[in-house]
Amino acid sequence: MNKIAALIVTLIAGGVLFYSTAFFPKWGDPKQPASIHVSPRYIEMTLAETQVPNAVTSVLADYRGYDTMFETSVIFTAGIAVMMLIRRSR
Amino acid sequence: MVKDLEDVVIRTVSRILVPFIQIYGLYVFVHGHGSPGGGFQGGCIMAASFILLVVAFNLRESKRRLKERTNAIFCALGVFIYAGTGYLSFLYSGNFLDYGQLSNLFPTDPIKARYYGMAMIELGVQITVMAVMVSIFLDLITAGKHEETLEEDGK
Amino acid sequence: MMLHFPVLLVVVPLVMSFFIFVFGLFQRRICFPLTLVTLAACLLFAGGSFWTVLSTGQPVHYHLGAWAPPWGIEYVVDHLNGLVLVGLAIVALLAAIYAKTMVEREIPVAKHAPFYALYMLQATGLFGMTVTGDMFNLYVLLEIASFSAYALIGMGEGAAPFAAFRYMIFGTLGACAYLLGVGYLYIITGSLNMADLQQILTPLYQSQVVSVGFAFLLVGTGVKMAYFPVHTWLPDSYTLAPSSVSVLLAPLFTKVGAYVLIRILFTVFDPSFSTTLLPATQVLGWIAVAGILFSSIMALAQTDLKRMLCYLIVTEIGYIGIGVASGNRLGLTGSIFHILNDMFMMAGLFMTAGAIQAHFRTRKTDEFAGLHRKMPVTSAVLVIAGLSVIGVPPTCGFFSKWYLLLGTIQAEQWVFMGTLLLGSLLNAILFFRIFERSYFEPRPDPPHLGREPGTRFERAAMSELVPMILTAAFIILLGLFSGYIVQYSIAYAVPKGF
Amino acid sequence: MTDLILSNYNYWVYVVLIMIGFYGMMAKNNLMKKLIGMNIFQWSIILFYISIGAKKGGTIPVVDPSLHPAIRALDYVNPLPHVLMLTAIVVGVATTGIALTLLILIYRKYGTLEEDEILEALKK
Repeated sequence: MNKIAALIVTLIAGGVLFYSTAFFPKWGDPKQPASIHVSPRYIEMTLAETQVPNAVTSVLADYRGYDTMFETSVIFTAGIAVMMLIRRSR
Repeated sequence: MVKDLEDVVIRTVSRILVPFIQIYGLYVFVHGHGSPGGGFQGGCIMAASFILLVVAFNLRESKRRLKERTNAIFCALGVFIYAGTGYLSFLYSGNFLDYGQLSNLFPTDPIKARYYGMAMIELGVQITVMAVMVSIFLDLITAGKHEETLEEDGK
Repeated sequence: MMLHFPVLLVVVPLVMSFFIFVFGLFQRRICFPLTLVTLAACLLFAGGSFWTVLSTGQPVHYHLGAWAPPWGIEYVVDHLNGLVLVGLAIVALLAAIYAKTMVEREIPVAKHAPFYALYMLQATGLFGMTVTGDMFNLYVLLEIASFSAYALIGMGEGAAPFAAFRYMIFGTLGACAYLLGVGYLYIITGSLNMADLQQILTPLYQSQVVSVGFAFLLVGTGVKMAYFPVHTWLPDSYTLAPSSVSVLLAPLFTKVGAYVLIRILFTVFDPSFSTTLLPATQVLGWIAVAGILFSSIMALAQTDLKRMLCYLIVTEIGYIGIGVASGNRLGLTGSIFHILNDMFMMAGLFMTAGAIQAHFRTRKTDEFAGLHRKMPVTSAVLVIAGLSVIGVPPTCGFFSKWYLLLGTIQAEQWVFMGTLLLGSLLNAILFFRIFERSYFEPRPDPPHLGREPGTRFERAAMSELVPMILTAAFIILLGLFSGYIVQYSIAYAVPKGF
Repeated sequence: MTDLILSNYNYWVYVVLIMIGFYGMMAKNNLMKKLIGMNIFQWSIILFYISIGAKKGGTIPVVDPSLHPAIRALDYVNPLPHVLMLTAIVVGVATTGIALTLLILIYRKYGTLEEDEILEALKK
């Protein structure tokens, strides 16, 4: 019963997702919106603005460094969560 | 829980490998600016070296190299380095995480300061990732009972 | 310094969380004062940012790392989230004061330091979700808030780990749906900034990719705010959580989710898209109708006070949904005001539930006889918060429901109006049953089971009573000053399309 | 039509993975299998994002300093999805860690990870 309901939901969600892929920009298209709006600056200006040749590092640590701080906090949260939940209190 | 393997080949090879793994972790971190790599990847590799110690030897060996309390402090230290770097730019009334302001603190120009600022925060990421990975792994394999497992190993 | 208040609001609790963690390893007593000081500072930062917005009438923008918005991350405080932020900060502070004795009672001493650290991270996540102007940043902060919530709930009694695991499955599903929605918007626009997205999306509203992404965003936030058909994680996890945790989580997390929903419906997308082009608000409204009826009846069927309150949260979220669905200025005013009011009402109710459990040694509503004589202040707060949930003037619940009602009348949605009234009626039955038990039922003699005979009744500590009284005071004050709040803040918070 | 399939088959793979993960998450009775389903679900979204970043003829986004003024964005893949997914990977790791901890706690208490058996034990 539960499995049939799950299967139906899965198929509906999958159908919607398949349907929407038809309207995506072509895969690997250099002119797709995701590649021309924000990201060119990261590639073209990374040396001039940060002196770091690796664009992934400069975006990770500088342009969107604030996200990365919370990424570190996420893993810190997980660390103390595991510590608190599982350690026997003495 | 964690069985002693008592195998000479495994023990010797891992003992030799551990420093190399750690140096490789540092290499990945340091070269994050110019090639694929960075704090997270480096931290994972560093953590792998301690995990190898637990697998090849026992819990005691790993704890001897990295104390539990030290590890807990390392968990927090990394986030502190990251956020602390962000706070530094407040000193010169810059926005949070504006590494360009670090040029007031160190003798560099604002653009090079961004380069060093990134190195600092990547170090923070590396420390936290390494410490937390080790901590989660040890907590999971011993199911939280570090002391009892240590005593079992001692027998 | 005033300039930096929006970011300090998030990074100060973050930094303090690991100070608490490290210092707590050596000296446990320092954890609680640090928590309190930090949350008091957060109240200052939230109030300061909101004051700037109110006095200048302009939103405050803060560029992190000094990068301009579409490239960097931006924090925005405007009339809408400024109000939510102040509410969050006040309730979080009151919940922290309340937590002091509760934590000593419920959490083993060795775990106090990680507990308070997670408490701070929870606050970080909630503040951050409210203040951010970037879609992906919101996802990361959502995950911080969720992780600390899973862990804090897992500390509870009985089957709490199981409830936390189920919450985690649902929560991850919601977060992933949200992430997928952000991805759909990103593939078609190439941007992650909310204000930027609104600009780029306007000519793209006919695209199917946008519609699917929108649907996924709604599903994601729906799970996180416990909207009706996906609320199933909520009752178990919030009932079994420790009282100190449910006081923080129950009032705040779902309300922040509701705020995010309004943000997505009316800021990221244009109001015309959400209300007419794709009748999303209508669908939300009809689901809310089903949700209100279902959860009100489920609440009536519960004998456990805390579980009953959990179903009430689902009902209240339904009211917010109805305000959104009426799709006009009055309804949305009601929704936004209800977000604020509901924080205080739920905080008050969960505080009393925790105190009753701790001192009266029962959560079963049919064992409440003689409650008002043993715990006069607690039961008074229960009455005030209960009346507010029902919607009796002069409590704040009346005013937000009044706006919601006017909104449905203006939209000529009679079913929504009927549901609002019926829901209030069901809530009234619910609460008057409890009031009757605790005030008018004669006290059984000898004292009922569940309390060991001969043990002395332990009075509620000041640290529990003070936040309760303050919450009750806020419930009434918000009602008395509702005119000012609507006139000076919410009137500007309602998006321009209305 | 064939053009459509050939151009976007990459996204189809992620849809299939999402369906597998979602079904496992919802329908499986064993909590560990639910967790595995959850991981597949998260990882498929990561694949989706990485596919967004791809550019035909692009190389890894590490620019050559000697080319400095003449760097063209067309020659390098989009770095932003990679960055976002690095965060998502960390989130996935953290989720798995906490979930495994909760599973250990559940197993310690009930001696089983089958959901129906736990619900049965709870009813008593």
